[in-house]
Amino acid sequence: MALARASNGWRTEEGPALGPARALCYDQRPRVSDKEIPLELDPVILFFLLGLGAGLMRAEMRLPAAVYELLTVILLLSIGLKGGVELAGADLARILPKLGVVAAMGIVVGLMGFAILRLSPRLPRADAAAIAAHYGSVSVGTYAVAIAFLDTLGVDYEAYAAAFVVVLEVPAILLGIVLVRGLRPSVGWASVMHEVFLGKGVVLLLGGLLIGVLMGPERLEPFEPLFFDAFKGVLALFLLEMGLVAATQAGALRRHGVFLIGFALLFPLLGAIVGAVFAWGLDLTLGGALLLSVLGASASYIAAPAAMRLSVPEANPGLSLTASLAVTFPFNVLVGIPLYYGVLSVVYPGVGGGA
Amino acid sequence: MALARASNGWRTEEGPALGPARALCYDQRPRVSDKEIPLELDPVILFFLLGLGAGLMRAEMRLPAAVYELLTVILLLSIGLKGGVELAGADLARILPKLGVVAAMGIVVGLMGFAILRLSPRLPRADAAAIAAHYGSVSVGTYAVAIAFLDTLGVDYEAYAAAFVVVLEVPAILLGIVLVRGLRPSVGWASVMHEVFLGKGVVLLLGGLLIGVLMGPERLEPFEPLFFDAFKGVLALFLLEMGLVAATQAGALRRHGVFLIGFALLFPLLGAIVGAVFAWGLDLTLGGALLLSVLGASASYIAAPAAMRLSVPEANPGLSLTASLAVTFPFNVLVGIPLYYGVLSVVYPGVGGGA
Amino acid sequence: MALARASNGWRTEEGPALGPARALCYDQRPRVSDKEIPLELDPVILFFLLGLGAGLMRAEMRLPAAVYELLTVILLLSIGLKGGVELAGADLARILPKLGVVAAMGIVVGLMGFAILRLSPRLPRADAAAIAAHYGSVSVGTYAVAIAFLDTLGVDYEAYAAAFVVVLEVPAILLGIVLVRGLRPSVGWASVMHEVFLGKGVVLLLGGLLIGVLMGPERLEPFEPLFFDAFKGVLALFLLEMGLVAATQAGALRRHGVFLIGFALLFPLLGAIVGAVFAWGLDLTLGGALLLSVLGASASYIAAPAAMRLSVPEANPGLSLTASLAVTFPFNVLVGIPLYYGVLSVVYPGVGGGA
Amino acid sequence: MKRKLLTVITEQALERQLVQCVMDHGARGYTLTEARGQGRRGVRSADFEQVGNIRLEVICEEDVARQIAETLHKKYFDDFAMVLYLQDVEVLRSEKF
Amino acid sequence: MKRKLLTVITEQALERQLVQCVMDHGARGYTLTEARGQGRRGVRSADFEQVGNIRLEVICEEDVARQIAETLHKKYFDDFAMVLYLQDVEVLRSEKF
Amino acid sequence: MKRKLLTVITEQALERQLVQCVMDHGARGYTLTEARGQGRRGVRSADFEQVGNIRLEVICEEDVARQIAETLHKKYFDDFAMVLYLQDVEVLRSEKF
Ligand SMILES: Nc1ncnc2c1ncn2[C@@H]1O[C@H](COP(=O)(O)O)[C@@H](O)[C@H]1O
Ligand SMILES: Nc1ncnc2c1ncn2[C@@H]1O[C@H](COP(=O)(O)O)[C@@H](O)[C@H]1O
Ligand SMILES: Nc1ncnc2c1ncn2[C@@H]1O[C@H](COP(=O)(O)O)[C@@H](O)[C@H]1O
Ligand code: NA
Ligand code: NA
Ligand code: NA
Repeated sequence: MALARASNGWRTEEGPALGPARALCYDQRPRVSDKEIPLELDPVILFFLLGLGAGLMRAEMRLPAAVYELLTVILLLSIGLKGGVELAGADLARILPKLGVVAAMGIVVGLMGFAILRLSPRLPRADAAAIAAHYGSVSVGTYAVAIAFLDTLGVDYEAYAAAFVVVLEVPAILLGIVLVRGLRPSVGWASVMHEVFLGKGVVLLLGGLLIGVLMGPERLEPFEPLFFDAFKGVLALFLLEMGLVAATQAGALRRHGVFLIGFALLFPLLGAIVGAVFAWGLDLTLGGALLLSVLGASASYIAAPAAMRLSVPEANPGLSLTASLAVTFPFNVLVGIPLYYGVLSVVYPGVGGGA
Repeated sequence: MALARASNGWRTEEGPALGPARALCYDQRPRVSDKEIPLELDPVILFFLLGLGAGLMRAEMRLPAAVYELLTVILLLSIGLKGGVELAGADLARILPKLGVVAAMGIVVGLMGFAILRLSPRLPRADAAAIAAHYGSVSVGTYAVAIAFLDTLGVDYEAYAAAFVVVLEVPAILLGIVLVRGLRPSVGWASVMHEVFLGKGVVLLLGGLLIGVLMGPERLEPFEPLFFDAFKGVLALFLLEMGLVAATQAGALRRHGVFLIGFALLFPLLGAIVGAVFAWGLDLTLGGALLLSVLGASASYIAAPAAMRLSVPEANPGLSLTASLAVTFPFNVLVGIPLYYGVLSVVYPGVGGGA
Repeated sequence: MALARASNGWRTEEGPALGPARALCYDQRPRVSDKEIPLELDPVILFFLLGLGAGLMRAEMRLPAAVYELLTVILLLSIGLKGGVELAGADLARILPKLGVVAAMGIVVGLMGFAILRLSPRLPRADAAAIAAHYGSVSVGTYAVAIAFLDTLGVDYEAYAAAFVVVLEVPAILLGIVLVRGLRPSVGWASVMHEVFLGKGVVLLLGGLLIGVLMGPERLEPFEPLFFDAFKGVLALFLLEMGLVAATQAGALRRHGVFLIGFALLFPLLGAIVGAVFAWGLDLTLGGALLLSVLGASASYIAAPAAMRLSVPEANPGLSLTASLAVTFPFNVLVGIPLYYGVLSVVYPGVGGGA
Repeated sequence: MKRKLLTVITEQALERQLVQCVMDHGARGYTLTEARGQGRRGVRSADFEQVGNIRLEVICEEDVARQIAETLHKKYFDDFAMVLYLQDVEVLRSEKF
Repeated sequence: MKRKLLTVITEQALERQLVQCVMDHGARGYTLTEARGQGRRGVRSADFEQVGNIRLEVICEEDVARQIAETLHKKYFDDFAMVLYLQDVEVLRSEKF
Repeated sequence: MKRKLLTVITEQALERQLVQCVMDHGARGYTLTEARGQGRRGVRSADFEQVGNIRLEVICEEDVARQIAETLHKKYFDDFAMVLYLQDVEVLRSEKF
């Protein structure tokens, strides 16, 4: 793969452009040998568990909303900038069609979710569509954990993976709206489009990508201490907060019944398989396949809730947010990511993936 | 001491496991020669003075509560993680009994405080107990300044000192409640225990310790930029805020009279002596003895106020908070820490301590 | 110039006191050759544009006020500390008179602004004075971008430039008050002085300068990761927020008419020329001349609005804030700084400046 | 002078629509504060942006207040967490409201 | 329909107890905002968590409001910074309160 | 017992003056919350400190409330964004207000 990157350094295949000084700063990460099966937890996960435990025990601890905002902004910019930096100098003509395919994957995952949810006779159509929109869209937090996971293992992935997040965020949300409202939403397409495309996820990821592409790695070096070196620390704080938030949603789980919990636990497996199949079709590396699987498995908890709330207000926001935040996010982060990687590392090369 | 650590590096006695690259990053701190008497101020203190001065002059400057929360969370996690990383691979069987002794020290300091405060005929029993609880418990901010002080000097201390903070936080608070309510608090022990053990101090310090122990230094390396490298900067901002807060409490000083101010200035000396005696009994290094002295001298302003407010509400929270925040914290940070160190460095080796 | 500094390192002319380890960390910045005309955008500008674009499109993105406060505090302290560190060991007797001259420059720029604004028959005297106060005072955010600009180019500037910001902040505000109230302001000079000298700009810049001078570069090393290494990242987040804020003010532009917009676009050019003339008179380096020009061109949006609101309340705060935030700040940051530098680098050496 | 104070407590997500509705009905201003709480639709905390509340106050003439209340009721009560109530207030400068 | 609005301003530390008390007396909901202020027990600023206030509003039937006020008064007035007051409000959907 | 509740919504910049004025007129306390909003002087958002509002509440005797309102009106209405209104409230401990 011409665009594969060494995930524990900045070198591209064009060679170690940044020289030995940089290598010194980045090559310190432990690399697992290719034999080891790395199913142990990534350290960042422990911060999530800490937050979750504290929340469930009702510890006297809150991270104020302003802190959550700051951490989210830094994470989104970091992921965007990192992706953009890697993209700088890449062959956009080859990448854009792939991004189109990935966007279509969002629709596929969303439709599968909707079909399955419609099997429940008691779940109104609007709720099925709203939940499907959440699961067809993606979670940036989960993606960040997957990146941290790959970096810890020293596994490479496609330079442009951050762009996957951008193109997957929106399509399933539009799908969810169309499934309820048809092609003429009551609030008008202009307002829907505004809501969907101008959420902070798309704006900051896309903004970061653009800045990264325009400036390239060398000019962005002064920004590394905050946006790249501190990435794992910021992610740790973010996951601590997510644990606390997930704990507050856990109470709602009992109310929502077994079907929803079952869906929130099992649908990610299906989403991961779809992601892997698309990765195989797109000829991604093993690392890229993991990322696309994780994106397929993950459910939105920022963009989708905001958009569905206004466009499909009759859907109960508690259902989708609880499923996404209190079940699927913890599941993916604790079990899913290592599981998908374990399976992929055995199966994917076998079918000729990542060759 | 098998567990003594080089405080300006990560090397344990097992040898420089992390190699020359790390040493390069950590060994740049200036070391004072052993002859120098380092009574000059640590730079972080100046940030406290800046905040205090700005507050006293009523400058138009506030750090919002959300910022204070963020800084506190980072400090607590940093201290916990650092302690945990050092503890990884240590002989827990030898350490746990020592921690039990340190916990008992909290009771001793608390009882001494209570006995002295009861000498004042006008101070109600509930207030005496509440203030004693604050002084038997500890201040993480003061501990952080003491660590910064030792790091600046390049003085070693026990790997597990962060655990001292955890085990000292709670006992004196329980003591304070028992002194007023007896063994059957009106709100019930379950609620008291929840309040006391699930404050953010215990949760984040303990959580950080556990994560540090479980992961060890190598796997936590990606977290260093935020939690370790930025430590002093975060501490500086925290102290700036503490200065502003102390200034707002200063107005209350006049109302509370000479006895309280005298107690808040002199009791720390006693607490420091108790700490030093316990350190000597536990055979700690000179650095460890300073830390235990500082913990003995310091007074809680997070955990104790919250717990006493609900468990002993008839105590006037203004008394203990003003003493702790507006007198003892500044005193320890400005005068106490270098003073205790100056005395200890002369006396402690003389009696065979830290040998 | 004895005090000129290598802006992309800590070395003073006394030599590379901090040794090769530090140099390794600082000398990675790309240096443009002296031939290149560096009119391309600094990366930080892109973050401003991102925020401005997002704001103008009404994206669902806000940085809470608490985050803005935190970023402002870090920026002010960083600039102050950096300046102080460079000043440590400098010859204060030679610098203080120069600072007096720079303070006078604030009055000159303010008077020029007032004279021009009084040409408009419809603008009340109070409004003219308030706007003049904003433009005679300075914007720390603009100064930070100018520093980042010089650092990116590797251009040296005077060690004590941060002190320019401090001494320029206040005089024009006092001038503005005197122009309306005469020498006996209705709220009393004590209250005016408090408002003017105890804003967070003066306090934190001056505090940082003092801490830097007192501690010197070596003792402040542990603070570098947060205050210096993360500087550009923090500045990027700050500019993102400033973009969002500027966008909210943009709506007010239409109401305020062409004269105000014209003033806000053209007066900076005059201010920059005044700055350059003063720089030439003070025999500053090219870098110092750029900084003084930028300060002359920039308009306050923190200190001046707060002070004028209370001392000259009849002035419409919307006029000056909109001009300063929505026109002059973007103009200086996007166009002004490279423009002033481009002109200065041709003209300034020609007239014997910076020799 | 007598006016009505209309207070609306609802989901943050509705802020734009709410403001639009209030101004469309001819109110001259409004005030917003952040809030959290509990009601028929469960606990709404401010820690996570999706689930915070806002509290909007409008001082206006009685009929305007009733019209706003009516419209909000019709448009949003079925699908959104929302509480609203009316009070009498005395204002100094009636021309502002 | 007429209901009572009970407003309580007190120390942040009491939040859990307050909510418990309100719901125990049969109120159907409440709204919380962060506040600061000054009273008999001195200045309470929000900058430092120990010393901030909360402001709680409950809309409910008059007797419920009076009972809550009574209970809070008995339990907390002696030891805590607390102010409470009652107002008349008109609500649209009386079954919610 | 009956008292008056005076609510003032104005610019953050006035906080000190407002508190001073309230206490000078003999009120025993006040409560402050952060707010934003819109009125005659345009939109005032809380994102940028210069342009946020505060919302001040004072419970006091009627004549004190009217005097405070009068003073604020005279001193600040011309030059500052400001809205104020009065309501009747019932308090439990009248000696506190
Ligand atoms: N009885 C009540 N008193 C005061 N506030 C209420 C009450 N019921 C609901 N609220 C507030 O209104 C919001 C929406 O209420 P609901 O539509 O009942 O979920 C809640 O989150 C509370 O903040
Ligand atoms: N007269 C008053 N008007 C409005 N709020 C008050 C008044 N007195 C007290 N408060 C608020 O109630 C809190 C507790 O009051 P206190 O118990 O008097 O200390 C204060 O911190 C203020 O926020
Ligand atoms: N009719 C109104 N109802 C509620 N709040 C208002 C109203 N008019 C103005 N306000 C608030 O009072 C502030 C100042 O108003 P003004 O002086 O009209 O600009 C505004 O920013 C709003 O927060
Ligand atoms: Na998905
Ligand atoms: Na102690
Ligand atoms: Na200027």
